[in-house]
Amino acid sequence: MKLLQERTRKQKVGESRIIRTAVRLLVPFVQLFGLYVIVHGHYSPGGGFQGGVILGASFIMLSLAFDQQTSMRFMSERANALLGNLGALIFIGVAALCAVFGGLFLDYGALDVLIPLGPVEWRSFGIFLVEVGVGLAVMSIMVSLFWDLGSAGRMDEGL
Amino acid sequence: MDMVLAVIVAKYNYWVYVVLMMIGFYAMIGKRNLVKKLIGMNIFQTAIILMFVSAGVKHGAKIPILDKYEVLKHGVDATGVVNPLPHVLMLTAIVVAVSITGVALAILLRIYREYGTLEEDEILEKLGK
Amino acid sequence: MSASNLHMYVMIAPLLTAFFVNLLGRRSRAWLAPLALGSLAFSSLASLVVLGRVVRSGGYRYTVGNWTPPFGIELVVDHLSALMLVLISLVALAATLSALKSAEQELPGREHLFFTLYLILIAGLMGLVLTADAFNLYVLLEITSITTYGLIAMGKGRAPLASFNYIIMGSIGACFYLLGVGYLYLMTGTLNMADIARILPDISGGAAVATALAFMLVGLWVKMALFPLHGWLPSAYSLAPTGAALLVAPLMTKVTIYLMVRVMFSIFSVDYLFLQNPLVQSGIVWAAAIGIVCASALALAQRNLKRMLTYIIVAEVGYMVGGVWLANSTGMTGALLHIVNDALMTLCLFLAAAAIYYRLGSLDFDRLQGIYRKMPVTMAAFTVGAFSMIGVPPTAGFFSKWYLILGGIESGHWEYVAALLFSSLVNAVLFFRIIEIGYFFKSGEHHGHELREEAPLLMQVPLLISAVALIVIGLGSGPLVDSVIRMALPGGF
Amino acid sequence: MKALALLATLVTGAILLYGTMDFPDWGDPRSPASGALSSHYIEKAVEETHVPNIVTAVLGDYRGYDTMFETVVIYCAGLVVVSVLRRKKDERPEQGS
Repeated sequence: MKLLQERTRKQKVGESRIIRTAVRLLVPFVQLFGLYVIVHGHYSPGGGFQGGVILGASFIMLSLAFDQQTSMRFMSERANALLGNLGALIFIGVAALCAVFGGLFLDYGALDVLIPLGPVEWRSFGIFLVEVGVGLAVMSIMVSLFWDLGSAGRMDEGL
Repeated sequence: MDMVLAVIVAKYNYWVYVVLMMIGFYAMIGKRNLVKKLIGMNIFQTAIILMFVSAGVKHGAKIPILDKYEVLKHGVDATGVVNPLPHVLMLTAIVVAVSITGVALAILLRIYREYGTLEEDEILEKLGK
Repeated sequence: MSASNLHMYVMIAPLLTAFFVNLLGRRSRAWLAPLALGSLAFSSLASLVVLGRVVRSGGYRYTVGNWTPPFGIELVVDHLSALMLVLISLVALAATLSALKSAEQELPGREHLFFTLYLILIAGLMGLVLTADAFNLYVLLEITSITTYGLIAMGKGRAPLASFNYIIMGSIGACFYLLGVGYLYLMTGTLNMADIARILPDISGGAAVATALAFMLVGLWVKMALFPLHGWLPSAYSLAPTGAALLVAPLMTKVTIYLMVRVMFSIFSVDYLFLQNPLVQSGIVWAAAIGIVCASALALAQRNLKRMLTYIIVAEVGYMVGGVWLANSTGMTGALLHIVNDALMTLCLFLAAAAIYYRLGSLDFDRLQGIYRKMPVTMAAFTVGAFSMIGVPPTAGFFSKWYLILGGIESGHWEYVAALLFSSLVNAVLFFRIIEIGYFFKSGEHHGHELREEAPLLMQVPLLISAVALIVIGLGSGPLVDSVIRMALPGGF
Repeated sequence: MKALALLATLVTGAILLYGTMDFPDWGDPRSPASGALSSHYIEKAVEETHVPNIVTAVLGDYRGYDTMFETVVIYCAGLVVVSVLRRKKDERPEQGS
């Protein structure tokens, strides 16, 4: 937050003061809501994709209201790429682990040998793990799509 | 007359989607502007998504999110809950559509960088020179 | 590790490796070769074991996530899909060997991205071959398409434009397929192919089912570039980076033909497809025959080796579609055998083209003068591939063409037989023209071209292996047909 | 060209409309799409996975294989955009941009 204020004062980046202030206030709540949508997908509408998109939208808002460099300060490109890979790896890793631990592919019940929760409870937990992976991957890719398309591949100030 | 009306009421939504699809399809094959083609693709995909989702509708049914303990104790009547499968399928289709749109936009930017235009005719003209 | 998961490991190995290629290859390109080749070598070995097991004890079905079939997604490992699995992993291995070199030359700095997409494409093709679920097939089709769009767009010059055309056409194909699945889902309420096939005979509603079949088929035809729908293929494949064309050209269309066979015979019955509408059946054979003739004629007009090869691919698609729709077991055998042979022939020719391009930087005919003296080993392998494409006996191409012609005669489709013979003749003209240019013409204005300057070893090895494989498969096509392809014929033949 | 496109569109649309004639009525709870498969999901999903949101249960578990590839699709999209579009900082902007 401090950083944003400094940067704005110094460089005069971004849109009008109203938009900048509103976005600055909104971003943490949007991110919190995104996390909520991901982890609460079992009990309410939501899940990995929806939550991931909301999380990604928070960074996109930052780069719309300020500029792309600002949003890349909060989520570096390297970290973003890492998260994208990690998300997809979580999904495929969990799926493959199920096969390695003696079940069929994607049979979360087979992970019972790791932590005995009971096969049905493991199915619920497996879905949760997978959704988190999906959420990470979707967030990272959405942000990266916006950065690349918005700056036509130059990764400078963007739109 | 009643028969005709009954058919119209029962099927009109599918007809609307077919019309939407054909708008998109025409834009994909008939328009000469590359962005319009892309928009046509999106219309087409969205119409298909609508068709699938409308296949899952049941009159007077509620959303497919249940009360866990109640269901475990008493079970649930399937006719009172909307069919969840088309929603699942269309979540996948939406993500695929988004991905393809992203890829197509990136490629369009590359084309624009190269030729300075997105009109197919002008690009072909430049290539012919 | 339970053994019944083996075919899953075949598919997952390249997929998992792709992420590590992206993460580690970004740091150092030394990681690329061991990771990519290691995973594909593992896949090749494992898929051979799967094929061996299937030949010994018959095919089996596999349920992902341990749900009983209509509820979960079902995979099918039978003779045909095991054979395709072996074909994909071996072709991919050979293509990757050569692509390592050409990507180094053409895409410096972007190799890790290239090989990540490459491995995901391979995994997607393997997944396509295995699946027995109509919607899962759509998702996998989009994976293979999206990676192909990217691989093609990485090329130079007009490649992005060709890729965009491919996106539009490919999306039309995929959307049509999805529409077909939607119509079937609305009529039957299920997505599992076997389950749909079980329900279909009992429901009334011929119009919707026929529409579904038509749209699925047209969608797949667009994807496989059957003649009037082939517009995107030649520029997309010839402008793609060499490494990408190496993988995409031999496999993409063939896997789509496999999908057509899978969709036709897993969902619909032979009776429904061929006997109830004989007019449709012969109409499609006619269309395929016309497609073969037109594509061959178009190939004659090309002045660039790679472009010429792409038109030959379009003609070959006509061979296989026609062979499947001949509606007799000989034609079907020929079509299935031709999927294998054509993948290998195309691989061989594209590997040779990649090697030539690596040294010359161009594939225009007038640059090929004196090429036989310059690259004798490459051109020897190229000649084997060319002979196979023409259909000269002991090479593989002859045997599948023989089956196709016999099937055509058996069913009385003389136009198809004539188209096949015409296309073989055209192929002969095409390849002898190149041999003439390359062997007899002296390279006039280019100095020092008489020197021998072979492609690097990494490109020659897969080329020679594929050339030898063409002859071996040709000589061994009897056992191959008896032990695998006869078993792979769908029920009802 | 435009006339041909229009013709193709009309023919495709006509075939699609012809196909809809056999469709079940909209919103009919007895339609085939709401048949055995979807009833099974609704009745058994909570019991079998302990997830009350059936869409999540089907997405993550019953059809998890689809979802896995869907994640791969979007991952590929990100990669493709980077590999097609990204250029180095010092690269001089070419014509048109």
